[in-house]
Amino acid sequence: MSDHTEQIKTAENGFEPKILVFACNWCTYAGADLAGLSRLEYPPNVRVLRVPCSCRVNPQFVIRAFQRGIDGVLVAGCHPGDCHYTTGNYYTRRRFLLTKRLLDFVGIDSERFHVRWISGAEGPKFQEVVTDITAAIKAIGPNQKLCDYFPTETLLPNEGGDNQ
Amino acid sequence: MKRVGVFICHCGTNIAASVDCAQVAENLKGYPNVVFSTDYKYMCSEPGQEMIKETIKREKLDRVVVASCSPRMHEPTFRRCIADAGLNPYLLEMANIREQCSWVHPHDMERATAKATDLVKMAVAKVSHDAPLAKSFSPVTKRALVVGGGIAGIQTAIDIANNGYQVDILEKQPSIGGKMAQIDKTFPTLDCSACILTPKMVEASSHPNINLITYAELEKVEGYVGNFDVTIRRKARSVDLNKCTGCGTCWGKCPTKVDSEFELGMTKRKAIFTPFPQAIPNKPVIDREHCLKFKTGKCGLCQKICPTGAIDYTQEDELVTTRYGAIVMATGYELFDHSVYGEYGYGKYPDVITGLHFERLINASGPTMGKIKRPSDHTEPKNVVFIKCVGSRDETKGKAYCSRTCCMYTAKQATLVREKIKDSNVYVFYMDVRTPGKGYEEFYNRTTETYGAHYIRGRVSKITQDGDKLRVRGEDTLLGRPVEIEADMVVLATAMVANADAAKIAQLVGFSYDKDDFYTESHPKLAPVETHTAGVFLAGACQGPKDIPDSVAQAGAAAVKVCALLSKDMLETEPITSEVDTKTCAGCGHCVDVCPYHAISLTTIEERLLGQTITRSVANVNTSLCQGCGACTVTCRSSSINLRHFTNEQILAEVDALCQTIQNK
Amino acid sequence: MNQEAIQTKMRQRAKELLNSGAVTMVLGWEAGTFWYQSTPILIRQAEDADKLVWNDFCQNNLSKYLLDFRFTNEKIALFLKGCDSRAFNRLLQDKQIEREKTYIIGIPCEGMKDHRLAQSKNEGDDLPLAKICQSCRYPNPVIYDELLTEEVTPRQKIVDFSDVEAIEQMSADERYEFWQKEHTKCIRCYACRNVCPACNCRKCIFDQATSGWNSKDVNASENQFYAMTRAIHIAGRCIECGQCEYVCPANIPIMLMNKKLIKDIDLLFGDYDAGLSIEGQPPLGHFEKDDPEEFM
Amino acid sequence: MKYAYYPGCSLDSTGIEFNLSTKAVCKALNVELWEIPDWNCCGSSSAHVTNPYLALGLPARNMAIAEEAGLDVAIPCAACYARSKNVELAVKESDDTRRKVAMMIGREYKGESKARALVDVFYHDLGTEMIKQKVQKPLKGLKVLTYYGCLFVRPTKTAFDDAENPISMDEIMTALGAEVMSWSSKTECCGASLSACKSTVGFPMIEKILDDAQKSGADCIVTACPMCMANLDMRQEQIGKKKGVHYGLPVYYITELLGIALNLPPKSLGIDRHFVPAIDLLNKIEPTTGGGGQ
Repeated sequence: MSDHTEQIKTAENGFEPKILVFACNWCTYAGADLAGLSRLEYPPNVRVLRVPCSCRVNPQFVIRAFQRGIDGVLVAGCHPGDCHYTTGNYYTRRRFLLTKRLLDFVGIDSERFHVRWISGAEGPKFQEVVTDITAAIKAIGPNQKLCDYFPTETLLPNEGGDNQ
Repeated sequence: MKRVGVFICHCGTNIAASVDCAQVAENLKGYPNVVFSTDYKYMCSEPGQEMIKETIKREKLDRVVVASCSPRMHEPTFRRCIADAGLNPYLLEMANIREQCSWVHPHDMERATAKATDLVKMAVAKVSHDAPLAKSFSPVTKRALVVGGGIAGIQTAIDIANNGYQVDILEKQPSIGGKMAQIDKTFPTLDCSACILTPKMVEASSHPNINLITYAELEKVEGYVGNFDVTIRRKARSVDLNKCTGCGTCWGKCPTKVDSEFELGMTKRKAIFTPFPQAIPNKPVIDREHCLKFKTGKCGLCQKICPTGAIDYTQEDELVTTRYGAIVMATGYELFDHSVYGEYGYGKYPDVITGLHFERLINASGPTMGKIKRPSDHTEPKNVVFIKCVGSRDETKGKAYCSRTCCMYTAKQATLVREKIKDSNVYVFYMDVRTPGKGYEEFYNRTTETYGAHYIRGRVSKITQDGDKLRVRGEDTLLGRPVEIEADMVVLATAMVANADAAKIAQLVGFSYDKDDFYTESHPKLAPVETHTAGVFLAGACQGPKDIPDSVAQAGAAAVKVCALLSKDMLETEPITSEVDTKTCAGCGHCVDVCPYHAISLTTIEERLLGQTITRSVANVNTSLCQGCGACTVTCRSSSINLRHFTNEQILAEVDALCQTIQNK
Repeated sequence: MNQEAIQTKMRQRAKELLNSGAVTMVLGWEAGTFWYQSTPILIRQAEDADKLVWNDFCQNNLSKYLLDFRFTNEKIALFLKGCDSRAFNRLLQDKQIEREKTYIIGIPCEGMKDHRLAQSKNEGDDLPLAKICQSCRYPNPVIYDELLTEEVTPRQKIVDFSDVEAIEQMSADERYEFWQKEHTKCIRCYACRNVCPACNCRKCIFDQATSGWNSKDVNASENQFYAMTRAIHIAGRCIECGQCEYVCPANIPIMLMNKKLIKDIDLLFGDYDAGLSIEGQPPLGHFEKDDPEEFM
Repeated sequence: MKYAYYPGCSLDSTGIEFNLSTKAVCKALNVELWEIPDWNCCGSSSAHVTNPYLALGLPARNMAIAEEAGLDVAIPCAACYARSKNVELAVKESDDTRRKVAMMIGREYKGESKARALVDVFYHDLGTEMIKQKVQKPLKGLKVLTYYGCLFVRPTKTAFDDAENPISMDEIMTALGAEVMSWSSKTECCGASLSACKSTVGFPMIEKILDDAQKSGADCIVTACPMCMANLDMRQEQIGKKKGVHYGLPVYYITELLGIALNLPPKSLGIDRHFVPAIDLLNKIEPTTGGGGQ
């Protein structure tokens, strides 16, 4: 079946990056909803993955996303001090200050990975951050790094090893 | 094989206008684990939910994905819907194809549909790993704690107590009463503040369900809604409350005089003192900083002359831990420190005073027995100038917000000056006059028309001391010319700001506060007295500047929220908590320290190894404390601790599902 | 005190401890199959103590072997150099070993020789110190019950990050090419993990097939996932002992990535040397309210 | 302690005594002044009325010459100081402005050499302690009022002292042994050019300041700005006559009184060139027994 979401990855007819956003449920996800309520348009390149808190995002998820060929990743949560779980994003900040530098060190282009604090009231900021990141990644083309491997049998929802 | 049902909602035209819902449903047919995929105009409507329930039964679905609006809105609705059809409510995932898709990509049907399809695929990948979960229950302690003994705190406590629940009022000062006790008359009815406050204070002190804890501070707060373990530091009063009758011989004879904080330093109080005559409890406290006995070891006069032997210098601070079901923050406000304003003399001119200062002057039990006198030479002022918005609505040196109450109390004070001092002249410099309450506008009109206060629309640019007079120079924007007044006294309506320790207390109890340190309500319109932290409520000016009527109204609201909570015996707690796989946990304990709720502890388990029984330590999660943030899951390098409903496998599946759609790189 | 003297003292102390019953086992090194390799040995009888050696190639860190005796009540004596003692503290901090079940004999270390270079030389030729030993800042054991000799002066005061900076100077693509080339050599034998004192999980996610983190396929992408994940896991825990590089059959510069994270942790959160003391939390286990802010 | 020196047009004409006293005092305090060769007018208010870039270009040229010599610029006059400080901040804040100004004046001014008001140099760089040691004839018995005017203290971006209650001149005068009286017109505007072009507005402003000064019981006024000097000293008789009052309040430049305290002859400081006679008041200073500051 022709997969409707097929992206023909050639720069000529306009490469459209696919960007994964890890959004914390209490702030950034609410901010994204607010952007929707206020009808603030932004390019349809981002896909939001909701997590309870930005401290739930394991740097290994980010490496996994690049491994599977994503073009850009954004981890976004509440501003330090406003975390619904009081101290969650302080750990996020420490972990991703290091992860960002490690990804740089390994050669992932710095435009492809971002971490931002976006509160539940900052709908316009969500729009602005997403638009800027999409433009920056669109300029540097699809991600070729870390992702030259596609498992034939993935651990997807079919019979893969899902443990209850 | 999982049997996932996918339901794409049109939401009328909200989604269908820019996402081809039928096409999305079509795209999901044949997708791994999807056995049923359809779209419908209003999934959340009665017929919509009915259709889901029938499909679950007919197709024997074991998991459901609804692609519609934000889960923050309708996740509970659809959880209840599938529960009605016999499915565990947690075998549901939602794809947000409205707020985060159709509404923000209105002009690109093709790519919005492609995005919607991706989002639904991610949801299917996640739901395939969902496990059935059951809500757990934790007991509710039927006792509330009200932090702050001002009018808001007192009213909240009375309303809770009248519902039959035990309430403790925790007050930092030696007596309850708060700022309202310092005020003379209250707008708009001009009835005297003490007359309406003291009865409430007495009611609070004599109410069987209310327990006053004064001269005490919050030390530590642990636990969660229904079970807050609060440690209070009862500072040593050096007076035994049971023995003391409040007869006053001690503070009558005490030799040491200290500036009275209650009277803003305008009169003295003794080292052993009650803040004001109508104080409740009307029992003194020894100010150990100034008391000679504590400073030099001499004196000890009060102990000698106390008829009931209530004085006890050896008293120590006492830490008391009690369990509460709910906490109401009613810690009130402070006044903005106007000494940052060079224009008004940096706070050095003695006759430039604040509104609260003025309240003490006109108060019958105040330092001047109600006579308005100039602090510099104690003469009666003729020309009195009021300046509004000092620190409010001023982003450069003060606060950006409007403090709501200054217009009304300045009008009241202007009226009182005109009333108390014959042929006095009153000038009020203002930007706007805001009278938003019942009877407020009429009160303001009476101030200008009946009492003849001169309202000058303009800012004061400078006050200079000119001999014993104050030269107030400003501008009258309506006349378009500068104005200069020789004033005897200037009263500044300074902004209401959060207490200096407001942020510290918020962090102690564990709820958020805004950039001005006012406490953040859960929702400004729909949940003004709740906070994001379950079980913690707000009342009064600590949530933002407000006057007495609004504070009392909020107090009532907070009280009802508390009673709703305490009326339950058991509290349902969200089952999205962490769980430990003891097979792989090495007991390193690093997860214990990252948990904000101290929900994880190391316990020992027994195990057969190489023919012997050994004991080893592993992590253990207290599911009633765990709030499901997930910090521990990343700290654990062996992934031995996982978060139900947001497991590592689920998030990896979502990432893989999304990246699967760009496989043909 | 030269190596000979230390060796005799080692043997003598081992005998005394075993004979007195103070310990039931002694962990040390014995002569290896090649002159440039000494292999760890576990002796229970006093007479086996004569097998103990102390030479330029006693590089293996003995504290990690204690993990095999975690649930026994063996009382073990072991010889610890400066780096080994930091490894010991690491295992203590992770609650994987119990201090009372051990007796530590500290050996201030003059530095081991470069065993790779030795392979192309004959015994007795002079050899430079191993790269990792040249930049050693803690030759003297930080935890011990007794010391065999007097302390030695550290060879370096500060960590030399020039090799890390060399990579940082490269462009993104050059860096990617560099690591791509290195990680295609990896055969995922996990020797680096097995020898590392910071890696002490009961069951490593790379051994749990069902954890879904990583498949068993050996290719550049999965190897890089393994390398980067392990680097993050031991961030703030690596004691720069260089054992990972020492045992890597493919000569992959694993320490480069670890030192990069050490450099950034020192830069971002203040200097931190893992394994010096067991108080407090490693850098990623706690936070400061005023940590550097780059994500506003 | 070496500074480029920018006297400005007033100090070559109406404010000659400010120039004389500044040079004399700086020599006595061994502060080396290197007068900017071929300095041009700073443009004052006429430039920024006509064209904003002209107002930046004129002072930029002087500052650029000083920058090439690697020196900060000591500027006595308040207007010149304000104009120069403005261009210093403008070129530092925006590269575009820096390029435009450089194109106009044909040389680069990066904003590295700073514009410093003379009083700011005395107060912050020299410091009242050092000045106090150098005093040989303390001004004991002299009651002075310090008058800052506006451009030294406003706008806050270019000011070097507090806008509402500046204290630098007060503390220097106290160091010189004078008694600084308090009054409310420290930072009131003297009306600047209004006293010439719109005297109905200008004169009352001066009158208010002089009345306030008289009421404070002081002997004289100290200022550091030639424009304020012109309005308070030159117009004093004229305004007094209109009101039928004789103020008789000598107005000194701070450098003049500093010179007197350093025992320099009044004529060398230019004190004989005032409109309101200012020499006789100096006899009021009580002779000191020993030499040197207390």
